[in-house]
Amino acid sequence: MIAKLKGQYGSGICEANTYLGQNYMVVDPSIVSDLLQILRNREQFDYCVDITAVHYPEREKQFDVLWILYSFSKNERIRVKIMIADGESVPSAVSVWATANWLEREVYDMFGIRFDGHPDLKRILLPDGWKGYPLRKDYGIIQQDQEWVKANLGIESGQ
Amino acid sequence: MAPIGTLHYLVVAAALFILGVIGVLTRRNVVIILMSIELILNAVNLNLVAFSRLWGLHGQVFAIFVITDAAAEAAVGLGILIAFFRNKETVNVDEVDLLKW
Amino acid sequence: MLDYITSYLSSNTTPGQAGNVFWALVYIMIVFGGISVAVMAMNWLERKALAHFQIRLGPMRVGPHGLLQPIADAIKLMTKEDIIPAEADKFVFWIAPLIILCASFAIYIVVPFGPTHAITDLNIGILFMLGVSSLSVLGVVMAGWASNSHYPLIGALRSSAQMVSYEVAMGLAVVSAIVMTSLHGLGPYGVGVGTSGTGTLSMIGIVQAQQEQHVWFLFKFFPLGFIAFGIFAIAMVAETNRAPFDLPEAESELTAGFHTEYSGLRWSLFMLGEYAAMIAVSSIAVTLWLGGWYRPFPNTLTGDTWDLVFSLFPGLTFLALAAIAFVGVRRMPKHPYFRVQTIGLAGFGAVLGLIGLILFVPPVRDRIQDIYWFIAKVAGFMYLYIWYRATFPRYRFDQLMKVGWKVLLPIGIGVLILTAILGVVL
Amino acid sequence: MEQAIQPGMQPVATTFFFYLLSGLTLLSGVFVITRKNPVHSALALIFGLLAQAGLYLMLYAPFVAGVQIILYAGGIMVLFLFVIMLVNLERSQREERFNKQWVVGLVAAVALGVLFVVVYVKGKALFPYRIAQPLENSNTQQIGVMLYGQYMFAFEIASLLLLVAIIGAVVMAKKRI
Amino acid sequence: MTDRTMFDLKPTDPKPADDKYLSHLELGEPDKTFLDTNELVINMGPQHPATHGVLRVILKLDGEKVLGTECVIGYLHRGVEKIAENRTYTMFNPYVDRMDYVAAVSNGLGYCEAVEKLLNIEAPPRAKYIRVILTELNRLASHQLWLGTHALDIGAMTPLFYTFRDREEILKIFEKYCGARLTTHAFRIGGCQYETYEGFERDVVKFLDFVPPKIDEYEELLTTNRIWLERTKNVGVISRADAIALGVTGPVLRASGVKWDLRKAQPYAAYSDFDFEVPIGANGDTYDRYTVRMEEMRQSLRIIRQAVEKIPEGPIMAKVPKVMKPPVGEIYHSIEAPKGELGYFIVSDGSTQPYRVRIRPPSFVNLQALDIMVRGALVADVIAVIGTLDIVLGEVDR
Repeated sequence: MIAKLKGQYGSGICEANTYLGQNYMVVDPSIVSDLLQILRNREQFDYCVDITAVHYPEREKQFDVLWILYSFSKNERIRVKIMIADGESVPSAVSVWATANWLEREVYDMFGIRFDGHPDLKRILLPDGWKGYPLRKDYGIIQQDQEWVKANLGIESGQ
Repeated sequence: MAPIGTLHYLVVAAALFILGVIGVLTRRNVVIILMSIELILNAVNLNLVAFSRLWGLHGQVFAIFVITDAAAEAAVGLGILIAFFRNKETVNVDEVDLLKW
Repeated sequence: MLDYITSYLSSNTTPGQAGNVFWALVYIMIVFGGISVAVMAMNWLERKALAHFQIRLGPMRVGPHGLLQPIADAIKLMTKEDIIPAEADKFVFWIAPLIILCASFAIYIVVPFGPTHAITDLNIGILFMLGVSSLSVLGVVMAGWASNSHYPLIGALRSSAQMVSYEVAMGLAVVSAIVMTSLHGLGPYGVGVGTSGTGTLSMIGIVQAQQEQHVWFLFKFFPLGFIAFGIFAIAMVAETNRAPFDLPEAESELTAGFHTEYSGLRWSLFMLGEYAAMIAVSSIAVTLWLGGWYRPFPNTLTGDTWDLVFSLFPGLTFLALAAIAFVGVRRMPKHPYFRVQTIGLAGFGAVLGLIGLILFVPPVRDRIQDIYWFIAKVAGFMYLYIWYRATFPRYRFDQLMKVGWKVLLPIGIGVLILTAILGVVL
Repeated sequence: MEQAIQPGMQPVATTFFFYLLSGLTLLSGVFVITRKNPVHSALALIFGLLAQAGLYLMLYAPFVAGVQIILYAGGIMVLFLFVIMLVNLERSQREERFNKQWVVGLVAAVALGVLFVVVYVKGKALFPYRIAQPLENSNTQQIGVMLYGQYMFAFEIASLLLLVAIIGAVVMAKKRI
Repeated sequence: MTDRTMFDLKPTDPKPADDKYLSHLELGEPDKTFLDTNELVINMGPQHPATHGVLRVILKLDGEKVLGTECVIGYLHRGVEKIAENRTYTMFNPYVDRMDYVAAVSNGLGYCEAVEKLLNIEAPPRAKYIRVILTELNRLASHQLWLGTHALDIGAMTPLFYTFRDREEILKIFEKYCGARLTTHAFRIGGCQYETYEGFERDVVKFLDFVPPKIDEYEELLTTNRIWLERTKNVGVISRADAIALGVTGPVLRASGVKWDLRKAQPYAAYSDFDFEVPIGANGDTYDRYTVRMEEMRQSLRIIRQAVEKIPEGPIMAKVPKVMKPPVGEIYHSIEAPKGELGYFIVSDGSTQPYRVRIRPPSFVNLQALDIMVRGALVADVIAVIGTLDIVLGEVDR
């Protein structure tokens, strides 16, 4: 499968490997939209387990965005990973897997990564209007949006 | 006080009738107009029942028919009201001045 | 004056018919006070019985086995802050619980607890009862509307639609029972020598017709009476908004339905009205189908011995209750902390026993018998109510309407027609 | 009121009850036509109808009284309340409650009232003072016999009318036909 | 509500919220006439008896028909994933119990196994068996809690008390084993902290004999009850394709006819040693989810019985370094929690603290299916569907 995809995309697939028995591939952000489509339709990865991101502030391309996919027919998992810089947006997978809706909203909520083509991209766990993206490494563990807390809860601090 | 006779009931019925007429003629809200019509019908019923005390049960039978009619009238009237309200967003009778909307 | 009071006692009729205002007032007070007490007792019994259905203990803290819980509840409700929402229509909000309360209490005017133990006997008794019970819909609608809030309004619309729909089925079932009063057909359990030709709408008349025809209408034209009774038994649960038809108060959907915004005393008026209505419709069912105040087999098991046996029941019941209380006393923890409660329970048992003994006194025994049998039958229905509540899930609104209009109504019409035909043919 | 039903019994305080009930009826009639809020009007009308049922009882018409309570108070008024809740009231409450011809209406009504008075005064002889014989206990049965005997045709027509009304109301109020 | 009417007269947004992928649901055009177009917007929750916590659902209604829903979640958000980045691997272990607090043991199992995988160690067989027993007991407890609350939502009060009575026995076993009843923290990375207590097997076997008649009792109350059938059959239907697209897992997916259970598909712990069935439903309606869960309870009992019979002797803790420093790398490990696939994606940077922990909560993803399941249904069905999804807000919000 990897060979077939490599044949199709060439250098678009940067790395395809196995770690601790788990397959993953690192791909170029430009092809990921197509790739997810193909994985879903041709390779039968019909179940999108999770979408998430990891923040590496010291890297130039700060964010890893991951899709964890599963195929019922093959009983096989694969992780698709792209690296993007802060401010770049990622194509949305909502049209491929409906479940991506809330998962992408959560990634946006926590990391501030925008998804192009998402029908309703807004915060999901944190309240609307909250400033900052908590799962970025530069967001302290006890940091909070004091202004929001004051304005909406009428207290000095939520801690 | 004089013993209560038929005339007393007739006077009450007449007063009720007039109240109903005033309501129908002066109010704008269709719902209240329909209620005023109920008042009028009730006045009639009171008359009928009062007379039935003198001349047999026919009056009471008629009162029952009148109540039946009142039910039918209320159902259809309120149905029209709903249809009307749906189209015109009003329940005021003096705004129903178009044959077509 | 004294004559006026005593003259009624010799007249063998209800105070209403005797035109005796004094006794009418006394009866009204007895009945309404009794119903209020019954509602409180019912409150306790429901919580206890429901708890035991559900492997819980129920109220245990206030008084022995929570016996004083209803009183504590009443005090709590009366002293609670009375909240009227700011946007509510004050007057309607205020009057809605009173309408429900009046409607459910007014039914008792015609409920015959015995041949003379009724406030009055209207010759349109059953019609009066149907009419008055339908008035409580008004209270429900007004409560929902006056609260000026979404959930109460939806609850009110639901419950009024429900009550109006089930009234139809209820009315049909009642009519088929009324038709039976004028027919003397031979049911498998009846011997059929009663009056024929003239029926009656009077509640006392209906019970007497059952006695004259030697059959409970439940068993008349078997299974027709049974089906009609079934329709009534279902419709009356829906009519009183109880489980499984408790949609207006479906707490998981509409929080508390039409009385969501009510609190304190007003809320307790709703509850009082609801329980009073439950007891009222059960009394109607007993009157129409279960022989009213008559003891079982009044015509077959006759003779002095049987009379004596059946007249002992009231006293025996109270003695049994007293025995239960005493068993409870024995099972109370022996810790001094529970001493007051133990003594209280023992005292309660003693009172019950004393009442039981008084009920064995022949004059009392004879007078109380009718009331006893009536209440015993009603209590059966009350137990059914609790049982339903413990067993059934709740209907959805459209399903409820479907049951009312597509099942009960056609069956009711069919039963009515068949009853009439059978009555003419037989 | 219930005393009045039984034959042979002297009704208690007839006069008092008559004035009480008719006063309630008229008062609620006044409330019906003057209240701004239709729900209050409906509430007043309900009380009026119940008081009138009491009057029927005093007139030895228990069956009509029962029908009045069931049909009017329990049925028709629920319908009214339903509809009032379905249509928006806020606007109509803020608006003028009487229409422009209210003077004309009032005059016409008063004229009608005068006519009634004249008729009553002139025709007093027509309504002889006569305590009517209370009908027997079997009022309901007699009405039944009349409904199904003498007035059979009218009864059937009435049922047909109700059927038409049901269909009409459903057609009118349905969202899509 | 400012005006006193059923019908809100304000013109409403004609654009439906998000019905792009509602393949099977033809909602039809909104009506053009006046009374029909206006929607009633009702706010259900966050303080509502039937939302199982602080879930807020905004319902758009036409009368009582649901036109659309929007879930507002996050009221219970505690930033578990952020906390993980600031704790060592061992320290974070108890935190996961607080997510799905009715199935704390499963959460712990998933986390421990994921870290074990990252450390490349394996728990000893006896530990694995203990894990299986406790996890399956917990699944049973979770399902019992679900059944009680679900039935209560539909209006049947009594099952709640029956299920709590029987759940109590499970909690007693937990309490005896690890001292806690709800948030157990039963497992440690590398195995189990505690050896089974004296009489553990006896207690479990006693429970296994005790509970099957109780499950029959629940079923007696509900399975053939007409009202229950009417309330659950064809309510909240989700087709197989939609279920897969929406990523729902666990009993919700299985009720839609997908025979997929991680315990079978990718066995973890000691599940490959046991013989059990994966029950599936046919229609994907609420009733199917009910029957699937009921059957799952019985299968759990079967697994526990086998595990208790075959439990090996031996150590319960693998050799684990005092200071855990997993090699740099990423791992995704998931288990079949009572609610569905519970996944942990852990990134290690070689230090004592995880660089990133992502938790894939089953309730969160399953809750997404609420909208598609209730469109066109009635308000009462929303209650039933929220109940049947078996969500725990602690897990949805994390």
